[in-house]
Amino acid sequence: MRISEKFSELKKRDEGALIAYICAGDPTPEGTKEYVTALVRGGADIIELGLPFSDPVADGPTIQAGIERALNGGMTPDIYFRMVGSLKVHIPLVVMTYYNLIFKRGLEKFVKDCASSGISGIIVPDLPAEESGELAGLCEKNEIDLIFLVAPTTTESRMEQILTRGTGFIYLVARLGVTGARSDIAVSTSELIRRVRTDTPKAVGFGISNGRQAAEIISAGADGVIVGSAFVDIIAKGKDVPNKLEALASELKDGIKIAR
Amino acid sequence: MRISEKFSELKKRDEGALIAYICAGDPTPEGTKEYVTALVRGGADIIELGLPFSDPVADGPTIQAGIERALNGGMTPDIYFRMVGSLKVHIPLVVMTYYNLIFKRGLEKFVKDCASSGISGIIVPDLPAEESGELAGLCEKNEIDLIFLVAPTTTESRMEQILTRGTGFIYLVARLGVTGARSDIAVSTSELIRRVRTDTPKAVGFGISNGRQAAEIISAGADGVIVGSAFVDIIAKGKDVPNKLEALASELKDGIKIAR
Amino acid sequence: MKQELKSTKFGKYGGQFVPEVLMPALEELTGQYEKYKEDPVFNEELDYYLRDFAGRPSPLYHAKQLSREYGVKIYLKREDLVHGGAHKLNNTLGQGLLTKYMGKKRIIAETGAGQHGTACAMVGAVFGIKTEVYMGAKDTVRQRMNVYRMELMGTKVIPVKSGSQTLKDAINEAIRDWVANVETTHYMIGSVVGMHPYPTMVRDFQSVIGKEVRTQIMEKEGRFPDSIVACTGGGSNAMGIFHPFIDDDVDLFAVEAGGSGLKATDKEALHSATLCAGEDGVLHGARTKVLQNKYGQILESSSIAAGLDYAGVGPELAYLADIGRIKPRYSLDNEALEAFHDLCRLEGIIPALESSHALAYVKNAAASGELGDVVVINISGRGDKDLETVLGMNK
Amino acid sequence: MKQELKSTKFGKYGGQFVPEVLMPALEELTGQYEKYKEDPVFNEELDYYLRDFAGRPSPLYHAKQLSREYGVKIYLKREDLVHGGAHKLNNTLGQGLLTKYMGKKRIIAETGAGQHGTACAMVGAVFGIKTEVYMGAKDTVRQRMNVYRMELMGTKVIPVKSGSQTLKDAINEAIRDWVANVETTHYMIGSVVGMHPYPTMVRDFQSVIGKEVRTQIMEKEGRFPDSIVACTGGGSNAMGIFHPFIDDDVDLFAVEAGGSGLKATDKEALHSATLCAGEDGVLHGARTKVLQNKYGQILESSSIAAGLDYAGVGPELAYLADIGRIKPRYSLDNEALEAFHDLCRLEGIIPALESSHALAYVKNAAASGELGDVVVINISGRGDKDLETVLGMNK
Ligand SMILES: Cc1ncc(COP(=O)(O)O)c(C=O)c1O
Ligand SMILES: Cc1ncc(COP(=O)(O)O)c(C=O)c1O
Repeated sequence: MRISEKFSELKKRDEGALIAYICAGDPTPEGTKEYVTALVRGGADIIELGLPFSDPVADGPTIQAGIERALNGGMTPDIYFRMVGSLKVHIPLVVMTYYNLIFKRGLEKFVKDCASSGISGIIVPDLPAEESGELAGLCEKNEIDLIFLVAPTTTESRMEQILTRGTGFIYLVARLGVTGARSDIAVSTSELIRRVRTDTPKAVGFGISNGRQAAEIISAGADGVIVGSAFVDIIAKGKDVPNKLEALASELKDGIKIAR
Repeated sequence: MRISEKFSELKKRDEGALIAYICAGDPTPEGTKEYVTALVRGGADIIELGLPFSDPVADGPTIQAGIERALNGGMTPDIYFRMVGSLKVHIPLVVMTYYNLIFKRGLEKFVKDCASSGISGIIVPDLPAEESGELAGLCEKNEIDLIFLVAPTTTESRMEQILTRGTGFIYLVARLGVTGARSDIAVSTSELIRRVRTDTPKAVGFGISNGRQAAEIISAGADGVIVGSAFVDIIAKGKDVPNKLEALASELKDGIKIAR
Repeated sequence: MKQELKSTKFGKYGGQFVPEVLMPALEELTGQYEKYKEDPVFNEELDYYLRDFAGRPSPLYHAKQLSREYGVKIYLKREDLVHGGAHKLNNTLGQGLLTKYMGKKRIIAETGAGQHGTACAMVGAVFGIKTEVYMGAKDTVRQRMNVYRMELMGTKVIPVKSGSQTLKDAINEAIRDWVANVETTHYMIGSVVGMHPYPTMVRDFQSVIGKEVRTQIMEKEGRFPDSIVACTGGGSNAMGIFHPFIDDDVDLFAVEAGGSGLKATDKEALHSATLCAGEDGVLHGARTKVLQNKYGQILESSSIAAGLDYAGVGPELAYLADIGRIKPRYSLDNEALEAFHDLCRLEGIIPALESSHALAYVKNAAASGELGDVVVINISGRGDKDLETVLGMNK
Repeated sequence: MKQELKSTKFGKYGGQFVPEVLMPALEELTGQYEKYKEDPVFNEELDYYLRDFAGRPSPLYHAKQLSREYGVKIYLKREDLVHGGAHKLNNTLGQGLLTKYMGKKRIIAETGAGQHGTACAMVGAVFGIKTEVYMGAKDTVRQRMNVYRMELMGTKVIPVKSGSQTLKDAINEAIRDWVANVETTHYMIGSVVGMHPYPTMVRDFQSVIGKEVRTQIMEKEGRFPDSIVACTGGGSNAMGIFHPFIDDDVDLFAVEAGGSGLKATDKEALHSATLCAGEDGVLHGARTKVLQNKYGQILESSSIAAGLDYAGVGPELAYLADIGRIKPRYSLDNEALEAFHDLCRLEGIIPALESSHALAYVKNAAASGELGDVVVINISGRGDKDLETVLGMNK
């Protein structure tokens, strides 16, 4: 399913999207399948599946630890695509990874592997618009969305450039800093939502961990919320993981629904 | 007794002099009295009594250790002169010490203390002729000999200067190096004895430890031999000291006598 | 715009592979750097600090005994005499002054062995700018004295407990900090690595080395050297001495750390010879040669010289190697150690183990004639920091 | 002859109180030194090594932050940047070259903390002369890294087990060695102490410091400083910077190590402030001020700075103090330690604990006006060697 279809569907229901991130292979490839199912049950509309990279500079300690567990569990790009291909879910899946893994696999092969394994979009936190030309072209050809991030620091001229290139949704970085759950929502977030003038759906991430925050984000005008560290935290604790993932997803989705 | 008298006396008997060194107060002031007596019994003609200085640069390890024992035993210049004054010996006594102790006491006071305690001569290994003017004057006034050293390295012009100043005897340093017993006699020794052309008696020191060596030195033309480390070594060992001092003195004196 | 974008690269290498949050800061930094680079007041102040604070110019010393032993005429560029004991200060003085001119209130940096961190601390102290340095937790233990040096100068050292707890992880963590504090903070990268404009800027600040050599060798030899040899970790001392000669007929040798040989497993390389044995990749914001496995995971590198122990290398060096302008070489741990002893014994100069790699290469290559008759070796730093290591190896 | 004899003294201080065996060698050394001192070839070679090997001139650095903190305009003479990390090499290069010109085959030296020994080792290596260094057995343990540095450069370090097993005993032992090997060996004294011609010769070799300051301060201030402040152990860095100003209207402060206060027992002084608290005596070949008890036994001195920890002082300083040309002062251990931290924090320069005594005195005295408006402090060495000590004190 393409991301735009998902957002159209939600729009019809006047509902925001819950985009859930977990790291593939954390702690094992088998576990991931189970967790994805749980997130879907809880109401996730899109799932970002991290493909772990050894040096994740855009991630905070929680997700770093998840990535380390996944690498120690043996996750590789080959296993990743096989596993994704075997998933039976009917919502869009997005791969989140760092550019070197794409580069090393070969841009074309990587995009084709995405397409054939059923991935709808690609997020590369260390690939700014300037460096994205070739990958963007390949994504277009293979009908895969290349999702860009915008940050509070993004200037107007860069914003324009990014909004022209980005497809699927625009990933709004709620605050300066790396990924990781926090308890408050920055004022800058609403301002950023206002500044991103586009028809492409806007999803806000970095630091969201509960239903109340999710509701605030949607009320501020976002089309979706992205939650990662809060889920990875549950996996890290390792107790009753599927149920807890499902429960958190429900809570977040409820918050999102209330907001409209 | 003045040193010159002693040498005249020996000359009459066609006999070389045995000059024995020990460090005063090693290991106690009382011990020294006993050891002096033993040396006299063994045949010492002159006794050099070291007044211990904290930094004895001209001495080797054996005598350094003796000096350290003496200082730890509480020896001071005051005690030294009291002890020397109380000695009942009828041979010349010579003080051997470093210049700072003389300087600190005051040159005049030091020389007078020597005179009144019965000391006949002064040896200062770190006082070359150039620096000795004031002390030499005081010694002359107080009828005390100031004994100078000459070494294999001493040049002809320095030799002249030293021979003019030195009284009592001339201390010939048998070899380059510090005090300390050695088993062989350097060739340079005989050469040095030849080079020192003077009527003042010549005594050779540094490295003599047995009768055979003593005999060689006298045969080579010296008027006396100076032995220190070999005696200090006996004191260091601490067993049956007076007898052993006496025995070594006899052996040395015998060697000296045979040589003529 | 096209023009500017283009200049972020050296051929296909370089670029700005960083989170969007940082892009405006890089734009600002590039702009400010380009402005002050030409500013006479800035340059005068920088020259002043290089001279009076850092002690430049550093001598170019004709090492007679070493020349005789190695069989080629050797000049040593004495960066070991620069304040702090290495070339690192040339760069941090430049960036520190830039930080001051840009009005940023805080400096962050990464450090491996602590040499760059110490150079940052010096600059933080002298310019009165709050300085925090990320350092792998393992390195903080191994290089305790450098931690203490930084702290004495008022710098906060932050141990990094993630990953392999070494330089790579310290860089990751510094980038994370910068992402969070980019508006107030300058990130002071310690070599010609990372995203544009760092490789260019650090090279320019380090070029004072090569500029001095140009004058000095003309005075001494009346001509340029046949070759210049420099050890290469990130590549800043190498680019610093190479760059001013780039258009001249001088052979340039970049000597990497061969560790215990150019082998690697799926996770670790036994060396740090990125130009010699790495493959194209993207690390720490730049496309360059990288030590990586077949999937693109970055390997843990290894070297007896902490300052060379890095899985990447400056993108300009990757480019210059590709076009044949520089010659990538390597020396093994034990070869470097031997050359270290040679210089101590023959010239009374204790070189850094990093610099000893350059010496070792000259020792090996002199006979082949490859180096010509007159060679300049960059002694990038002094070896006092390495005594414990060498003492350990000799036991 | 009279004339020559006279010149062995500074007023009543100095002279040659040594065993007769050494007198001819001292005569020879004096003659050779006087000859080569004026020899253009010798001087050119010395200048060459000072520049290309040692890294001279060392900068004169205006320490702005420290000036603000201490309330007086401060320039730092940066001997910490000299090869080896201290002013010591100025002297050993001079004497090393003289050894070469005299054709002696072996160098011996004493060392306390190991700084002078290291400087000897450097010179032994670069001139290819066999070098052996006496060092108190206690010091070889305390300063293990300096022992290792010397050994790396091919110097044999001989631990001295007699007496207090520290510097004083190392000197005694070196003199003993010289007495035994005077024909082939040059004894390289590390400060302006000992018998003539050493105090004069070492002063002359160290005068390069003050000569540079004359030029540098004229460039920067257009006039001479009001005062110059230098730490004083034996006094070589002090005489080196003072001597070229001796006829000028510049106040000269010799700052000694006050330890934990100017007290002493019959065996030990709690300090090393020989000019401030010593009495006339004869030590190591010269009449000078000495720390001694009432009988003339030399005391064990003490200081946080190993390089100042000596019971004697150069005879010329004793003379200059007597005639009022230099002002003897002292700083306590804890004052020096505080000043050490000041310079690290404010200027990014880690000074030797020795040099920190000079800093501490300026900190104390600036307010009194005694130092005038512009003061030059001799930073005689860098403090990397002292990190363990400071780390220990701060615990
Ligand atoms: C003395 C020395 N040389 C070389 C290097 C390597 O860095 P680069 O390759 O950037 O010169 C370092 C890094 O710390 C260093 O300390
Ligand atoms: C850095 C430093 N400063 C000063 C001194 C004291 O020596 P002097 O008084 O001869 O300069 C030493 C001696 O080792 C030293 O290492």
